[in-house]
Amino acid sequence: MAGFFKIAIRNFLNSPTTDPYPFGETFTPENYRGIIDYTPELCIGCNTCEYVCPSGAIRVREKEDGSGISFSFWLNTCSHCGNCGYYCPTDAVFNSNDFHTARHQSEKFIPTIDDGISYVQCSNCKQKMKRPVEALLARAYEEITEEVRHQTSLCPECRRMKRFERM
Amino acid sequence: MITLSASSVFAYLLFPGGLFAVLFGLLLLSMGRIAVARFQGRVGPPIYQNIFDIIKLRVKEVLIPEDVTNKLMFCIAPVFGFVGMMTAIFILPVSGVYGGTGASSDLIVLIYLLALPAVSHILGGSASGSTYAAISVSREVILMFAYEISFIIVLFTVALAAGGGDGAQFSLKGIVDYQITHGSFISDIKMIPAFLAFVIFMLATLEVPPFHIAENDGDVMKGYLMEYSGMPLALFEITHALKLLVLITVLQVFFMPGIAGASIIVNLLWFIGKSAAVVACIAFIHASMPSFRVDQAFKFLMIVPILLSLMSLGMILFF
Amino acid sequence: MFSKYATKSPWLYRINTGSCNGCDVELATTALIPRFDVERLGCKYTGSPKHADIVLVTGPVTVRSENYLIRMLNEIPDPRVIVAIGICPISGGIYRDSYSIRGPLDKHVEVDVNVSGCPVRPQSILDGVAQAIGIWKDKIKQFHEA
Amino acid sequence: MIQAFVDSGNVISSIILAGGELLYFLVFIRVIRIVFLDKYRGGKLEDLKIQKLKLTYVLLAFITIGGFLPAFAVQPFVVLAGFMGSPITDLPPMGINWPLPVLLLTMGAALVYFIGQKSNKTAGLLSALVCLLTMPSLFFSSAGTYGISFAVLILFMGTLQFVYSVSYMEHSHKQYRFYTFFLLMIAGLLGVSLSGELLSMFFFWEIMSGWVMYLALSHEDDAFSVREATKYFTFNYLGAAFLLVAVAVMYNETGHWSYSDMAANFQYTQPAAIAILLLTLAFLMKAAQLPFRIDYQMHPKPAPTPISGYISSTVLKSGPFMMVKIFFLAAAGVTATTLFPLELIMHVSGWIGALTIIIAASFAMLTNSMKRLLIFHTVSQLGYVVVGCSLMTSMGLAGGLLHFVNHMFFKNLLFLCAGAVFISTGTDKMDKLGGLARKMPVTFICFMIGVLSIAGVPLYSGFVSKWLIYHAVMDSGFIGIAILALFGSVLTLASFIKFMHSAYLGQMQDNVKDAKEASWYMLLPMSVLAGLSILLGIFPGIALTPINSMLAEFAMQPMDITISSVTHGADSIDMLFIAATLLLGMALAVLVYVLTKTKTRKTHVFVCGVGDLTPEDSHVSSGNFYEDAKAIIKGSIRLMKKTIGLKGDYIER
Repeated sequence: MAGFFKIAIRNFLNSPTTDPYPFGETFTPENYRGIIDYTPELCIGCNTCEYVCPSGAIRVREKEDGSGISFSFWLNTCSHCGNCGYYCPTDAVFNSNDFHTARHQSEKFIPTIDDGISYVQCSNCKQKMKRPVEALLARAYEEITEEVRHQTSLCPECRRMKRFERM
Repeated sequence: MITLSASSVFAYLLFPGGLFAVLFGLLLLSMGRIAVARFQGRVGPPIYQNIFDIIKLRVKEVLIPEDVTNKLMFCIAPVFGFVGMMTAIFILPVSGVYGGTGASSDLIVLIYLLALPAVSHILGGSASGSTYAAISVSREVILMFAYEISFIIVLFTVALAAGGGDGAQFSLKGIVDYQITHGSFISDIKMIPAFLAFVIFMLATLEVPPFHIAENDGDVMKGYLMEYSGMPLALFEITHALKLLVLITVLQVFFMPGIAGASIIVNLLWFIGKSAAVVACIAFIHASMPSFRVDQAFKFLMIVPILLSLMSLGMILFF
Repeated sequence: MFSKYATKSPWLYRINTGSCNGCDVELATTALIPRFDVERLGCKYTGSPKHADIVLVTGPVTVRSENYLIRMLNEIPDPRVIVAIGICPISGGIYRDSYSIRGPLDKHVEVDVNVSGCPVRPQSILDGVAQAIGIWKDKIKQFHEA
Repeated sequence: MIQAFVDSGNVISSIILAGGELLYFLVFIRVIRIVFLDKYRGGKLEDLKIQKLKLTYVLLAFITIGGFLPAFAVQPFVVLAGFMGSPITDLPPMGINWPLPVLLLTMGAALVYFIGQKSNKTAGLLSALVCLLTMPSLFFSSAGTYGISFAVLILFMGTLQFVYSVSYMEHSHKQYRFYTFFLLMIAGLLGVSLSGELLSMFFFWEIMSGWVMYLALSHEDDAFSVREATKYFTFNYLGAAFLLVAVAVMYNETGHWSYSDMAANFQYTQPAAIAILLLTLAFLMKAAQLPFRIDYQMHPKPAPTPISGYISSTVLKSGPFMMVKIFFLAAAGVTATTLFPLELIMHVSGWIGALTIIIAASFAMLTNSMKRLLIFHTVSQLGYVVVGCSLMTSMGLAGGLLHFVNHMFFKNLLFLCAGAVFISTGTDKMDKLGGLARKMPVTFICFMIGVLSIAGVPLYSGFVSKWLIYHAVMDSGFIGIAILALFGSVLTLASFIKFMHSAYLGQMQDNVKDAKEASWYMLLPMSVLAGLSILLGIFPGIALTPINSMLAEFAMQPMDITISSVTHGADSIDMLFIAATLLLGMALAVLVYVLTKTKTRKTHVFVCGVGDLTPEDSHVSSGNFYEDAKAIIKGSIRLMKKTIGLKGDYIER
């Protein structure tokens, strides 16, 4: 019991260690997995994030008018596991530090992120295709030559045809 | 016949009686909560917290358990405790501020009035028909059975000591005047064990953690208050606050009724200061002590406070 | 009379409908450890549903706990706020399509605030409670007009 | 014969003679029990013709005449002895004078016996009428205010008891027999309170606690009640034997029967002290102090409730009633030198009273049967009366007598409530009851008033008398008795809470489902007694003014009281003032309730949402109340039994 008395007196003497959160800022560790963030420019629409998400919070679908791919994220079922951030090849999806997840009931069914990427026209056969992403190119080639740049503007079939002709 | 003079009605309803006592009791309770929080290193609620608890309960809906055996008893139970405590405050003299009613401000009346809150808990708990309440009623009565002995012995010790050797002095006013002239009992070595026994009794009656058994959140959750909500619960909270104030006043009447100055204001501040000190000590024990189980508390209460009070009774009688 | 001050003492009550106790541990820390003291807002954990004002529900309402939940929900006095803590009560979380849960909480009672996260961060619980106090204020007003 | 032995100076042989008489009685009661009272299992029996019984009737007449008019019966022998040469010189005048009310009651009893055979209602109401009518005849009797006020109470309680038993005895058989014996018992009690001489007091004492009570107690005629009634009857007979010897010695010492001349020439000799001791012992035994074998010392459990309620509240009071009379009779002739034995006897009886309070109340914590719990509480409350009366100070006596009166009301109230519960549910076990308050609200309210007044809560009658007793005990400096007495009230409250919760509140059990409220006949006496308990709580002056005149009669300094307050030296108490503050507080609380206009709603009892609990397993019954307190009490009983050589634990007899 004597131990408790010492602790109680020590607590009493130095000021309380309560974190003033609602009335002041609080400390958040930097790799805290809060609500996920999505940068469309980096996204290549590869669906890995939807595939790895255990609770199905992310949904990547073809836009109705076929003009691109829609990425929608529903916070209320995301378990902040960080799989999406980990498996995304181009880090388009990553976990931010934002922990403010309290929402009113009326906002329950509004998707937290409702974004998407649009298709790009192939310069050769004018067909819609996903546009290449710089990050991916950087990873594939040491240095990006004019040649590589030109190929990125072709759709996969045209690129295959061009490669075939070159052989 | 009864002398319902204006001063006694004023004393009952406003100054040391109703409004002042309820507000001061609630402030003392929330001060206790703040002190406990500070001992645990957290900030604790604002000072007016318990007052707003009462106001919030006024707004709530009142729920009556449907298989309550006696709806009338269920609603009347809180009133017993409240009434007992209001009368107790009315008859208790505050040294230098309020002289007590003189006519029936008597030790034996005090014993039975102090038992009324426990009776109201018991009636409320068993009338509500809930099993948890019944178990906590049985615990409450076992505790009452145990701590009442030491309270009685302490009471008789004080009565005898205040009697100054020729029989016992039962009127509270007499005890206060005796101590003012002969020096308060807290300074008298013979009365220290009785003081300790009385403090243990206070902790046990107020259900402060070493004896937080009848309403223990661990197993019986809210105990006898389980089925109460809304205004009856507010009455119970007010009774608890009044009981804290009554016990502190009784402690001061018995052991330290010293007067600080001549004017009422100075004495009142001195009274408030002493009460705050007592609440701080109670909070200190609250913050640093776990609760007993029922049988441990029963064994403890049957041995330690009784021996302490018998010791000081013996010392008073034979020296 | 003073009903506008009534919101200064919200009493919290925890209902665990089969949760993995992750959120319950977070609920415990918001009240008991000195760091996130919920008592600053005037809150206090109560032992009985009859004293509850803000009800914190965790867990995906498993089959076994469903009718217990229904009985307990009607034992809570009226101007009350239901807060769903963690993703399980809001949408069933990672157990969403499992055979053993009876759907999100708002199939059984109309929920007011959803605090998602698995587990919920204590600060977001404090957020949820602050929001709930706001909702509770107009509920008290409606309750007294009616 | 005992008188002769005492005359010749050796008291010991008179005690042996009384012992022999007791043994004879034991044998004879066994014969009566087997022949008359046990169930007859043989073939058909038909009664003898009236002519054959002529001789027995003549003998019967002669015996009864000898009993009623002893002087007339002894006369021929005196003449005969004269012839035989050893004239009997100073025969003690054996005349017994019958106070008028007692005569009226016995005639009333005979009346009820004959007329009452038609139906239970007529018998019950008739006997109630008889009690009521004898009340005015009290004013002609010569006994002092002490005797008359006790007599008024006896008759008042008797009428209430009979009105109650009209509907209680509805189901039982041959009620007229029960009413007759009950009336005869009341007549005996009346004789004890009104008689002026010791001998006629002893004569009525024998009637009161003799055969009449035995036959009334074993009214149910089943083996259990007959066996219990025999136990109680033998215990009473033992008490009466002590009394017989003491009465003989007292006559020998003072040469007179009547109290006044006895007090006049009462010298303190060694046998006189023994006589006072025996008298106190007999009266304490009648009041069942130190309840070690409660089934012997107190009226039996299976007896019908009206009579057990009446015995607990009124007949047992004859013990302390006579004890006070004898104390003051002896105190009148006391001198400084001889004060010590009387002081010692009173101090010891004070301690016996205090110990009884604790022992009886702790036994009450253990039992599970309603009636036995009430019996234990009767004994413990009588302990208060004994403590109060044995202090010999004016305040002590006032406190004791006020508790004497208060206890009469609230104890009878509690017994009547227990009887009402017994009739409507059929079981006396508290474990099987539960949630009665919903079906029998009025009985519950009366019961609550009884509980609060027995526990001594300020607004009710128990408080004032306890306050007086505590002050008196503290003034004469017996700290130990005061602590035990005050702690006794906590024990009483604890055991009554167990009774209240397991029988009336808590979950509704299914054997209580069809219980219906007690009939109008039962509720009237209950509510009258409840009203009286509250009235005496707020205005104790009503009972204290006659007590003051009694104090004056005993040459004590009366208390200065008003209708509602008692002042004693420095401290005083004003019950109306306390009642006013309490009611003001209640009004305040009700006002607070009324101000909040919120909706109310009915919900389930909170058992963590579980829906399928049956009432049995969710009701905390009296068996599982206070395990720890019961453990300590059982432990101390085991210890006490071990010290006196017995083994075993508390046996619920």
